Amino acid sequence: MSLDLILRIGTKLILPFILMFALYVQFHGDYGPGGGFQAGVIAAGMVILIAITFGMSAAKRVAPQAVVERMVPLGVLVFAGTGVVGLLLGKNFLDYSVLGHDPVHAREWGILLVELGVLITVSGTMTALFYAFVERGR
Amino acid sequence: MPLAIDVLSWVLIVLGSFFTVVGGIGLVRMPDIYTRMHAASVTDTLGGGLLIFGMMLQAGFSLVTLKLLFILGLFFFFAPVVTHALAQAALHEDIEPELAEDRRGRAEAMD
Amino acid sequence: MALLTLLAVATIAIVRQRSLFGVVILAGIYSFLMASLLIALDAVDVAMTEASVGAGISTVLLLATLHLVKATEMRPIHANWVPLLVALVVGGILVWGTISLPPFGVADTAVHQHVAPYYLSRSIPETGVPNVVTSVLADYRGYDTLGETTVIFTAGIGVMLLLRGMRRRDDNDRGDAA
Amino acid sequence: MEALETLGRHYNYVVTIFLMVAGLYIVVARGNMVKKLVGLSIFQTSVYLLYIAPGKIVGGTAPILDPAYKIYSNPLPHVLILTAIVVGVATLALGLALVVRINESYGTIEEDEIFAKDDEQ
Repeated sequence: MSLDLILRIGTKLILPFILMFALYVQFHGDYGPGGGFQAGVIAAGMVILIAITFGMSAAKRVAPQAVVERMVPLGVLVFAGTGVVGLLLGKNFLDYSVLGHDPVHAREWGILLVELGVLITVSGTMTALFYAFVERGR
Repeated sequence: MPLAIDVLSWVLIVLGSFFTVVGGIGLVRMPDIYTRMHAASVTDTLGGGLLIFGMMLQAGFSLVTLKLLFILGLFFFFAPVVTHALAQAALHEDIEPELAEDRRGRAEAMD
Repeated sequence: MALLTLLAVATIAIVRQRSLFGVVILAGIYSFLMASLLIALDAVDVAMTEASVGAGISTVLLLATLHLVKATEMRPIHANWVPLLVALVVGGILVWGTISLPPFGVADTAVHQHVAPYYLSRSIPETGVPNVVTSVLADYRGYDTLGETTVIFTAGIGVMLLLRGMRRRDDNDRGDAA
Repeated sequence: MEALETLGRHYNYVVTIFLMVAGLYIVVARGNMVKKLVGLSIFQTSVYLLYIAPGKIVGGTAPILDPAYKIYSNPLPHVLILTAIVVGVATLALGLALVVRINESYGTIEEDEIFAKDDEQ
């Protein structure tokens, strides 16, 4: 157990960086490479790293299984809901230009919202997949 | 960009590439997992470090340099951590380091 | 070009490797090679996704599966020259078919004439997003992305049903047999 | 000589087809299911290459708009492949889940042994 010390401390050190990098990739996706898909996978990678180093119980404290499984449909709902808002406000499905006063800004906001939905679904699905495979091994 | 900095950065990049190649050759040529890890660590420290320094000099003072600095810091912190984890996994699987005596014994057995 | 050759070499190694553990690690190497190749082809977003998904999550999932199943491949019983022949013939026909395709890296081919210039020129005035990939992904082709997200959702639900929901019935089956 | 030149200019297609055919060969010839899935993902990856490589323009840069650059590579294949990769890993996970279930009910993941057990019944 004591031999794990370096690995555990190292993991603890890198975790905030991974989460920060995931958020950077998510919100900087408009200006540089990145977006919801990549950020979701990186965030899921953080949970998997916790599970590998500290065990499944620690990972489930960080990302409880119920929350993760609810994230899977929630992201799709956020995505589709953004589209439906456009529909309700009298434009086409997934037309974001109604979300603000200025159509250009509104579309930027729409992109952010949609990417958020993608992030939620992808990170939730990837973590849930990992949980499902590990649980089966027990 | 002054010529001197350009030349220096390219020298660093070429040196870094050289050490990366050396690490790769070592990875293939070394006999067992511990010596192979030893060879691979050349790629981590000298190869990666020199390459990133060279690229920093190429980039000048900008956001890119800061990002490269972050990468360098993460590299120097976590390459040893990962190597340590790998070595420990190998020990956990009861893989003994191959000693010179072992090899001599094998050579004598062949004769 | 060197990267392309390395990819081919990694594939041959995957075909020849019998230990499934080795196959998984080689698949990870293959994914990283593919990611560097994609950077060389200017597809930075795709390279990032490939590096994190192909080399990260796929490898973890494959290793988790190997933990559950036997990790060495059986030697094939019957000779496999028929599939080899089929593969070679198909490959030959496909290579013959590519001769009339435009060469690599030329700007005036058909793919660059249609909608790509529209996206490249309208992205900033219409959406204010400099990364064209993001704006096309989330705005111009939002339907596509919604569909893909739904596919991921469906696959996740499917895996959860396969690996979690059925376990109770398994126990019952075993109980009945006993 | 001319044939070699054509081959050089179409080298990306040649490698793409090689990867595709190698993936096909693994899927058809190998009996192990995990290996089949790896072959399937190689096949998939070759399709990424097939899409991305024609979108590259020599001298172009990544499609992130900046006043400093004039020529950009085609962003459309990037978008299509970006989503394809993530969907690819989702389907891979589904396949692996099926492999795990098959292993639980047959005790093996080799195709020949599974057929043999089916014949017994």
